[in-house]
Amino acid sequence: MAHDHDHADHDHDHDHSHPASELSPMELRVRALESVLVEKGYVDPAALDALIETYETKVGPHNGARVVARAWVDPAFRAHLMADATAAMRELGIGGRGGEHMVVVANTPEEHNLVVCTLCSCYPWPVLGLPPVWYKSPPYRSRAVIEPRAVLAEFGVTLPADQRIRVWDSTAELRYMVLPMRPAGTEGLDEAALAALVTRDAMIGTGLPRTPERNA
Amino acid sequence: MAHDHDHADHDHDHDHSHPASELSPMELRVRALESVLVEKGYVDPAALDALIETYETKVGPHNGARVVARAWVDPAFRAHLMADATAAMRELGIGGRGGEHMVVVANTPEEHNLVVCTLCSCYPWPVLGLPPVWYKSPPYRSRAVIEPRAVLAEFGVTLPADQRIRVWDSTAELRYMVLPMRPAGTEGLDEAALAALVTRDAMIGTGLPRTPERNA
Amino acid sequence: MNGGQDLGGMHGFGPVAPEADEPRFHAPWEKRVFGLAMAMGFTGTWNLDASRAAREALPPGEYLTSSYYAIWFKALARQVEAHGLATADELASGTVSTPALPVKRVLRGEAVARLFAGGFPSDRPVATPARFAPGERVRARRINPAGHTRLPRYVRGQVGTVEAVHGSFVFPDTNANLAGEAPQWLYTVRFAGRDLWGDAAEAGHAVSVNAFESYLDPVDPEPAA
Amino acid sequence: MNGGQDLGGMHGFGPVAPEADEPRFHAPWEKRVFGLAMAMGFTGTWNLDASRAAREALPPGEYLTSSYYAIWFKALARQVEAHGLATADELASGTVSTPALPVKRVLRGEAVARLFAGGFPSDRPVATPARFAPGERVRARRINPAGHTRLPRYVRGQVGTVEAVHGSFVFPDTNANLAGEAPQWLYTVRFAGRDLWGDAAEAGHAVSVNAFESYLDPVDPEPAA
Repeated sequence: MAHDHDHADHDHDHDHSHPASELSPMELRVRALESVLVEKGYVDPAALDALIETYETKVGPHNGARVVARAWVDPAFRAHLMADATAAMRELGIGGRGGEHMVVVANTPEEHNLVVCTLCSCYPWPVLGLPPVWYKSPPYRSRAVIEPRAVLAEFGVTLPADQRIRVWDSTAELRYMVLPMRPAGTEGLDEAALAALVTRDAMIGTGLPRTPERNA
Repeated sequence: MAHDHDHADHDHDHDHSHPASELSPMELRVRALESVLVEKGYVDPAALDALIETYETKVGPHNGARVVARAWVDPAFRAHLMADATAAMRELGIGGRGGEHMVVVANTPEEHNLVVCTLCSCYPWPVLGLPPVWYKSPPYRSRAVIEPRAVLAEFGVTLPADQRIRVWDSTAELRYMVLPMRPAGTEGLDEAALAALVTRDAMIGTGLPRTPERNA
Repeated sequence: MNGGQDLGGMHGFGPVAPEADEPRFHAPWEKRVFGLAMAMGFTGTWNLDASRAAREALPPGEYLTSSYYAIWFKALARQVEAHGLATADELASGTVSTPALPVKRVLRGEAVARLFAGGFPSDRPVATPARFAPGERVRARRINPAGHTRLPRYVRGQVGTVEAVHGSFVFPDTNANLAGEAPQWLYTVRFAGRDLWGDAAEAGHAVSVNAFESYLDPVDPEPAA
Repeated sequence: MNGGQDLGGMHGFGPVAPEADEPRFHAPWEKRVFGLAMAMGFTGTWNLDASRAAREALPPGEYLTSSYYAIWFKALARQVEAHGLATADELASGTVSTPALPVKRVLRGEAVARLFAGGFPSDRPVATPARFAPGERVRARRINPAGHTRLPRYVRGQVGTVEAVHGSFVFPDTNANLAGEAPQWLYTVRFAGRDLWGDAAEAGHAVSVNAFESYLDPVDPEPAA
C-alpha cells in the first residue's frame, strides 16, 4: 500500500515551509492536537498509551484463531458460536470494543463468506485486531460487493465455480467473523496447532486456512 | 473558483524540483506534449492557434442571445427552433462542433428548465461557447439533478413555488439550450436590444434574462 | 450522505494491494490519532456515529486522497473545534490560549483495559414489535439524506429478503446529529448479485447488509416476474 | 464505469461558485490542452467517446482533485502513449526520440474554421424501427459496466416515461472501446424527482436523460402502484 502511505506522509495539506525538524507535517499537526487535548484535560496521556498498547500488541487475529480452532474441535462450542457469537466468545475471554455484537458466518462447500465495510472500516476488533490498510481502502471497499471473485483472485484464492459467494457488508454495529472450513489432513492436530493454521484473512474471507503441509 | 485553480496550478503531480523558470509544472508538461505532437507531425501549430482563437474569442453566448431574441420576435422562427433547433440555428449561421444536434427547451410560467451534464461537461458550444468552470465542476454536476432549487438559490434565482423545475442531463450528443421567457416591459425593444438582455446563464437555466431597467 | 465514503460498486480504484506483515500503524502519528480518537470519543461530547459523519463530510476528493488515519485526524480536529473544545489557533499552534470546557467523562489510563474489554453495546430496547420477519421480501427505500445514513446507495430501491432480525439498536441517522438514539429494529437483508448489479454480476453472488427498519418498505404481494 | 465522473446526486462538494466575468481559460496551458485535444481527436486515432473514457478512467480521487483541463491533459497524454504515438520518455522530456506513426488525418490550420463550423454529427441510420414510443413507461437497466457508459447511476433501475425519440446515434459504450459505432435509437426519458430521490426530492422536480435503447427495458403492463 505504498500509494496510501505516500498520501499519509505527504498529505494534501502539506506545508512547504515546515521547519528543519525531521518531523513530517502530519506529525507536527497531530502533536499540536495532542498537546492541546492533554493540556486541556480532555485526554489522559496514560489512557493514550494504554489504548495504543492494547490495540498495537494485545488484540489481534490470534484471538480469532483460538475461536476458530475451538469451533473445529468442539461441536457444542460451535453451535453456541453460530447461535450467539458474542456470548460464545466471552467464554474464551474474548470481547469488547468493536465486537459488542458479533456474528459468525460459516463457510461450507456450497457457500464462501466474505466480509467488507463499504461505508467505513467496521471490523471485529476483539477477534482480529485493527484492520489492515487494504481492508479500509477504496479498492477493497468498492469491489468486494460487485466483483468478489475478482477480488479473491488478487488474494490468490480461486474458489470452485459452483461455490457461491456471500458478501457481508458491515453497515451497522454487527461485526462479522468468517468460520473457515477445517482443512483436510488436520485430524491429529490439537487446538493450538489448529489455531496456527488460521490466518487473519481466512477469518475475513479473503483467504483460506493454511494446510498442515504449507504451515510446516 | 479559486479552489479549482489552486489545483490546476498546483497539481497533484507537482514537482518540487522544478527549474528556476517562471513556468508552472503544468505549463512545462503541456509544452513537452505539444512539442512532441507537433514535431511528430500529428498537430499543425496553425490549427492549434485557429482552434484557440475560435473558441476563446469567436464562439460565445452572443450567438445564443441572437437565437433567443429572434425567437422572441419571430413566431415562425420560434416554431422552427422548437421543432428543429439545429436547422433553425443554421438559418442564423450558427452551428458546428458541440452543437450538431441541438434541442431548445422553452421556459413557461409552469416550468423552468435547467441544463447540466452530470457525467462530463456537455454544453452547446456554438450558442454558448466553452462552459464556465462551475458548469464543469463537481458541485454543480452533483447537485443540479438532486436539488435544483437550492442550486438556483446560489445563483440568486428564486422561482415561484408552483413553477416546476425540469432538469436536462446531457447524457448523449444532444445539446440543450434554454429559451427563457421574454421579460415584461420589452415591447418597444428591437432584436439587438433584446439580445443584450439575454445572459449566458439564462440560456443554461441558472439565470433569468435581464430586465430593461436592470440592463440600463 | 452520498459522499466519498459510499464506495460499494465503484470502479477505478485499481487492484487490492495486501501488504505482507503489515504493521498495525505505519507512522508514529497514526498511533496517536487512533488513541486520541478513542479517548475523545469517551468524553461523550459526540458519539461513534457523529465521528463517522465527520469523516464522511470531508469533500469526496479529499476523502479519497487522504490516508485512513489522515481522515480520522481531520475529522477529529474538526469535531474538537466545532464543539468549542479548542480553537483553530490552538490546534495550529499546539499552545492553549482558551479555557477548557467541561466534558462528561475523561478516560483514565487505569480504566482502559476494563472499559474496552467490556465494550460499548449499542442495542437498546424498543416498545414495538419488529415489522418484518425472516423470509419476507422488502425493498430498501430510495432515501438520499444529506446527513449520515448507513444504507449504502447500491441497495437503495432494490428488493431483498429478510434473513435475520437482530434486535433493536441505536439509529445512526439521528444519533450522528446528536438528535437521539431513537432505536429501531435491525435486520439482515440479502440481495441477489444479479438484482444489484445486473447481467454483469458474478455467478452465485449475494450481498447482505444490515438495515434499520425505517430503511425498508414491505414488498407485497409478490412482484411481477 | 462507476467512476469519479458519475456525480449526479452526490453530496459534499460544497456550494456552486460562479466566477464573475470568467475568462475562457485560466492559464496559458489550458488553451494549449484544449487545442491539442481537439487536434489529436481529429487524427482519428480515437474518438470523442474514447476520450471521455480516458478522462473518467483516472482514479476517482485524482479525478475529483484535478482541475478540468488537468483531467484533459492527463487523459490525452495517456491516450497518446497508449496508442504508441509517443513514448513516456518523449512526453516527459519534450524531445522526440522515436519515429512518428501514421495517423488518418491531420487538422490543418486553414481547415479549422470550415470543419468546426460544420461539426461532426453522430447520428447514424439503423435498419430497425424504434422499440419505444413517446408516452411509454420504461425502466433504466441496472447495468454496471466497468467500461464507458452514458447511463448515470442515479437513474439505473428507475422507471420513467419516454418523451421523445431522437433518431439513431453512435453508441458510446462500444465506440469508446473502438469496437464500432453500433448505432442505436436514442430517447429522452423523464423521471419524477420523487422516483429518483425519494421523500427528499424538491417539489415539482423532474429530470430527463438521453438514453440509448439498450439502456431501457419495457415496463408492462402498468406497475402496481
